[in-house]
Amino acid sequence: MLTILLILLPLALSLIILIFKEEKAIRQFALAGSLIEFGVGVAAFIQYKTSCHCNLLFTTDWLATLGVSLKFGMDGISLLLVMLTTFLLPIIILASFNHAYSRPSAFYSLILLMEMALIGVFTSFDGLIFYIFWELALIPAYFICAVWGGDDRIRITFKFFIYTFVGSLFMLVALIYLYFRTPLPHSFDFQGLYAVRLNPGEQTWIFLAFFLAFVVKIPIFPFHTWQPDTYSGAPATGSMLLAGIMLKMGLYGMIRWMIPICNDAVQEWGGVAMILAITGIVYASLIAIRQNDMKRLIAYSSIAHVGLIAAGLLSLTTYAMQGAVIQMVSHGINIVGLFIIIDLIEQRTKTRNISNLGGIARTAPRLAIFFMLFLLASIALPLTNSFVGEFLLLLGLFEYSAIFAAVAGLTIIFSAVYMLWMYQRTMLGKANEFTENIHDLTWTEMAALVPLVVMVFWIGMFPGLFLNVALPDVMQILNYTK
Amino acid sequence: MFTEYVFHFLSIMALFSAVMVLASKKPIHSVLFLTMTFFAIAGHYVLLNAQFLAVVHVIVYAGAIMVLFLFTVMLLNLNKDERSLKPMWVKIIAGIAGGMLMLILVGVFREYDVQSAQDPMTTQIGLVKNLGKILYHDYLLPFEMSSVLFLTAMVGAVLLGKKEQI
Amino acid sequence: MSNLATIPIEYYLVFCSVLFCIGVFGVLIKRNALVILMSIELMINSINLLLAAFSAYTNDPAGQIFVFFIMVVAAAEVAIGLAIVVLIYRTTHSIDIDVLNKLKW
Amino acid sequence: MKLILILIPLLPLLGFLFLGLGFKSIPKKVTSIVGPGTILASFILSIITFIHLTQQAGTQSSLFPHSDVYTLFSWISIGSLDISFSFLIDPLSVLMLLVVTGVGFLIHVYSVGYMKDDPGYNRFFAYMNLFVFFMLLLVMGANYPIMFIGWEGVGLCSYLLIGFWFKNHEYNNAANKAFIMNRIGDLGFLLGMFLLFTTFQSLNYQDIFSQAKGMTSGNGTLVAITLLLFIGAVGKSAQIPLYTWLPDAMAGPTPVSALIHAATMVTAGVYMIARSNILYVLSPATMEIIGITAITTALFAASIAIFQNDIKKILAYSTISQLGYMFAALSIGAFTGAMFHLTTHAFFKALLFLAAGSVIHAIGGGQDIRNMGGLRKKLPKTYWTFLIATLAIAGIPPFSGFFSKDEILSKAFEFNHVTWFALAVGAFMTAFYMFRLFYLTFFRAFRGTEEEKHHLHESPAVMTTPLIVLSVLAAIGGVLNIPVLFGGENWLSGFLAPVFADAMAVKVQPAALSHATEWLLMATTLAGCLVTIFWAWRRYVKQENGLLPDEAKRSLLVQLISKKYYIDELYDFVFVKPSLWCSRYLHQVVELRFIDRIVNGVGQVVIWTGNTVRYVQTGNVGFYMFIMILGIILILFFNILI
Repeated sequence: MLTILLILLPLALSLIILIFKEEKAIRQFALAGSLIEFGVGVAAFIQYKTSCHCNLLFTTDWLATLGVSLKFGMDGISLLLVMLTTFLLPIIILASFNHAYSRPSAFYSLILLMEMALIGVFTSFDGLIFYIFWELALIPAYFICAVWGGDDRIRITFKFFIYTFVGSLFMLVALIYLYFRTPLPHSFDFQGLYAVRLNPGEQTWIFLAFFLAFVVKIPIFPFHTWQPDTYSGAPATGSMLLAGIMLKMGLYGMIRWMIPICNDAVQEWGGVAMILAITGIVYASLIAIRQNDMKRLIAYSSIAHVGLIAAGLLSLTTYAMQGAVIQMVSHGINIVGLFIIIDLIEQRTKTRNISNLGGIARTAPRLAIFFMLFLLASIALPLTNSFVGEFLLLLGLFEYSAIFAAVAGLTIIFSAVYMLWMYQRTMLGKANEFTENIHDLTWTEMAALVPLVVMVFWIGMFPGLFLNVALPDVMQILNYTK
Repeated sequence: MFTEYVFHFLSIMALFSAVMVLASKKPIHSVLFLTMTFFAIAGHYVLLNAQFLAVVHVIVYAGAIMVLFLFTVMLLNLNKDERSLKPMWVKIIAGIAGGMLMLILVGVFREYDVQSAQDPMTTQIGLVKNLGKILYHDYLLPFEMSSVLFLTAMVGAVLLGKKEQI
Repeated sequence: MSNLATIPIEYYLVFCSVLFCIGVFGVLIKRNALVILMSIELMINSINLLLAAFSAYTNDPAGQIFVFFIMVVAAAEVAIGLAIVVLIYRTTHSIDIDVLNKLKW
Repeated sequence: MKLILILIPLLPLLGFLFLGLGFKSIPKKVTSIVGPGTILASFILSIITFIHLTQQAGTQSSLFPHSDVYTLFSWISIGSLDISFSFLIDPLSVLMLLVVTGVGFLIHVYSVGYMKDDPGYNRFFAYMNLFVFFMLLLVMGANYPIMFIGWEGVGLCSYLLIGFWFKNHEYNNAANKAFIMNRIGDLGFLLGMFLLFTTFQSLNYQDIFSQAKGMTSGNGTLVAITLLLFIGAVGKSAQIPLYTWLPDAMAGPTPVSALIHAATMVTAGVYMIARSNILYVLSPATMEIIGITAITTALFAASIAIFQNDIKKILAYSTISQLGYMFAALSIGAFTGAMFHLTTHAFFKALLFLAAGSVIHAIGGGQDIRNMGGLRKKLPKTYWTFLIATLAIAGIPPFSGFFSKDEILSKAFEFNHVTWFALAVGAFMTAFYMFRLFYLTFFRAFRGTEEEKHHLHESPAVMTTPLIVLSVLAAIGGVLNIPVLFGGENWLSGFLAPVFADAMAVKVQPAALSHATEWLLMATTLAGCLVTIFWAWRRYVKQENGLLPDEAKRSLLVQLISKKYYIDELYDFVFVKPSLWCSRYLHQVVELRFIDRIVNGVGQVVIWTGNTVRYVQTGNVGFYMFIMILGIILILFFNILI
């Protein structure tokens, strides 16, 4: 029941919010609504942990003749991602308060709609429903970026939309193909789709179709070129939603659909895919070193990070899978933190260019401290959340191939290089005309950042809670590959 | 044997008037020939013992639709000669296309082997009583919907025909 | 009536095909929008007849019901179609389809 | 006991949180108490731990004698991977605890005076406390991941403290360099850990070492593991080729250099190898590589130190060189010797840095020894403490450095005469450059500006007291491990013996040297050192014109050395520039001109197709219908065919 509530609540909120006229009321309503949603998420988490482990299943027939049912539920992996979504949404909304977005009711309505779609993606246990939510999530993202974005937003957003959309069509084809391979009566239920036995040739094609859909969304080299443009073109809130949560859709799809369904093909072609992912890590990290736009730099760093997650997933080892799950959460938290920081800098100085900045640590020390904390988290310093994830990912990769792990491990060097470079050029040194008179963080801004920092260290120091939630399901997914 | 003669007569009449619809220069002649075709087809319906359809056909086509055509032709004074027909090569291509289509249709239908379970002359399904039962029972919703369709069409036609700009 | 008197269904097939093709031919060669509409009516009628024939031969009333519905739709279509023709004529003073080619690329 | 152990690292952490979160609102007085206070408390607790351990000695019957593991909580636990947050208390870690907290405390006290006028006073102590916390984790951890937490954590603190004066981008560059070079090493460490885990299915010291004991010497996996871990040590302990960050790291405040870049953090690599002694003993190939690297580093850094003019840079190169000694000791299996030298080095090098800091403080910021001189009179306490430290590092008896260095040298002689010779030469060089520094700083007339001269003053008591305490330690530190030769009982060796017992059992022990040989060796090195000291005296105190040699007259070799062998430039040319170029190339050419162009190309093809095909829409209804009919014909036609 909680699962369906999690989906319906944001939908209802996103409709109700349209009746408000006053900007302040809209914001408060959006924030309150997302907090309630987070409360529901916590309740689901507690219920899952304490009582049932029953996947919080909700099933009802929809298109019965087609074998499509509204089947929603949460296993540990979904639960973590749902928690991430509900946790980040209030923060993202809070962080957007500084912006005077035009047509606020539409804006916040879209954000809440997006939350609904994302939760739908993470909780649907039915192939077709999954696909529907997958595409549904794209629509608010498109409008948020295209209406409230920066320069050249239409072209960029269009590219983003078409690119990811084309990718997901392949997934639809794969799902339909699988559907017709299920025993009569056909069904889109994930158990049914898992049970389909495909011959190697079919598996390869299905794998390719899924891979293409997910790889564009994740994104993995060389399908990533929409991402830096989109991040830099999107409004701050949009970047946070995209990078923090939407990227996880692709990774989640890999775990939920690609690996269990085409397990043989994953084993056969995983190596090639991992080479792509690992090439992407090095490639994106190298490019990030010379970026001048902070958002672009973060975008490239994100490509490197998710590349590592994807490589870990494809290695099909328990550690890497666990690491991937935890790292998905961590990456969401860290990148949202970084984007908030960048947004705050941009609001204060009206520029995002590293070359224009400097000396902020002097004028706004709290901002600098928070920046440093998120930076440390994103370069995977031990005791921060990313370390747990990257440690497990690299360990898993190492079990798969020592060479892969060594090359992928270069990310810990490169990330230090570009992150510290960015920090140095923006925060340290002498203040200039852009940064001389900026003010430090306000309480509202702190309120958005502190929970993130708490999570950074909570996951970093006591990851047990999060690891245990996902462990049984990770093992189960891996069982399909044996 | 009698029915066969009737069939042939009606068929030839329908085909002839159909050709004449196209052959006439004036639209008004076309309309009249078309009416003839419709009557021939109504005869066919009777032949198939589909009396209800026959009646409806005459009322709808010959009565309503043809009147509409006539009104249009006359009110707008469209009854002029076609100033220039399409060029010859278009006609030839159209003839080839139409001929090919016919050939293929016939070819397709040749494969079809109907197991005639019922003598078409004696079947009772075409009677008003039987059709009415089915129409008001199994097809009640579509039937009612069709009235909505008519309403829509009516509104649409009126709106389109209005002189003032909408 | 005896079975000998029964008209084979193939007769209807051929007849309707020919009638349909005449309609098609008319659509192709005519430039007058009104006559084209008439040709379309011809095609619809040939199909109606075929449906009714199959319905009678297989003793399935659904075919005749569909004919009925097709007539409904055809009546609506003609009403709208002619209204459009009238409108076009009023604005362009022509119903020659070769002239009405503004809606392109 | 567990509570005490938790408190040891926790107190500095709390100190950090208090100072860090309190930010600028905490008055300086409170900071001056809290900052050093937490470390003092940790030091006292460490002493308690030490006493506890010595009392327990002999009563233990566990697999790992003289040690206790205290588990706090499970950190990462998946399947067979079970990393718990646990502390290992054995002689080795207790020794390190004492060094870290003891020296750390003194340096904190010193900083109270040194950083007095700095606007970032609280920040400084917050970072220092954090550093101590991580350093304590590093030495106390009972498994490699916990050590790695400390390992990376101290790297972070080092970064923060080197770039402490963040307005200057040169300092920031130095900080970045330090962090990144450390990260290169850390990657090696990380991979080493993975290999350890895949080999032993555990990352706990006890599990690994007890399993490793049974493995054969020269096992390929072990060699790989030890090499990877050694890469980590190379990064952290500034050995060739990852040493260039350490001289640059002198950009930080001097207490930082003393604590992090001399006494504690940079010795982490030594500690790590000493901790993993059994693995290393079983990998002779690695040991050889370590030996070669270490001796090269020792000589190389010493040679650079001779021609440096920045007081802190000289000490930095000296640190690199001394670390080379420690690694050399490790490579020949003299783990106790390495730890002994680590301890004494912590004393005298911290002292040297602090004294140098006092000098810099007195002059008012200048660090160039060419502009110093004659400070003996003005700064008597600094002078005397500096002298003791210099004597200690030069290996003059009875100061601590003599004993530790002598132990390494005699072990080296047992091992291999060439090694001994190289290390002895290194010792001579050390004596030379240290006395060069000493003479130039304290003797003859002051060469700085008048303003600086006017500024000269002895440092306040809060700074000199730690100097004096450290000088006492540097002087008598040798008592820890007085060799049998002098009637001592090798206390430290005995204390640490349980830790290295397995390694010693495995290692083939060369025949012990006779006392006569030992005397001879000692005499040789001592004589050599004295000669070089005398030479330095002749050159820098007596000889009038030899003081500041003309740059142009220098020979090519000397120029090469004085430019630090152009290693920085080489790295810049070989690594930095290409990677920047690569970054640019990938972005400008591969990304924008190739990949993105393909992606956009697909879109353009679609647009072009649409543009072309739309002309089919002629607007001629007849044509449309014709096409439609044609389509129907085709469909039906194919339907028949198929």
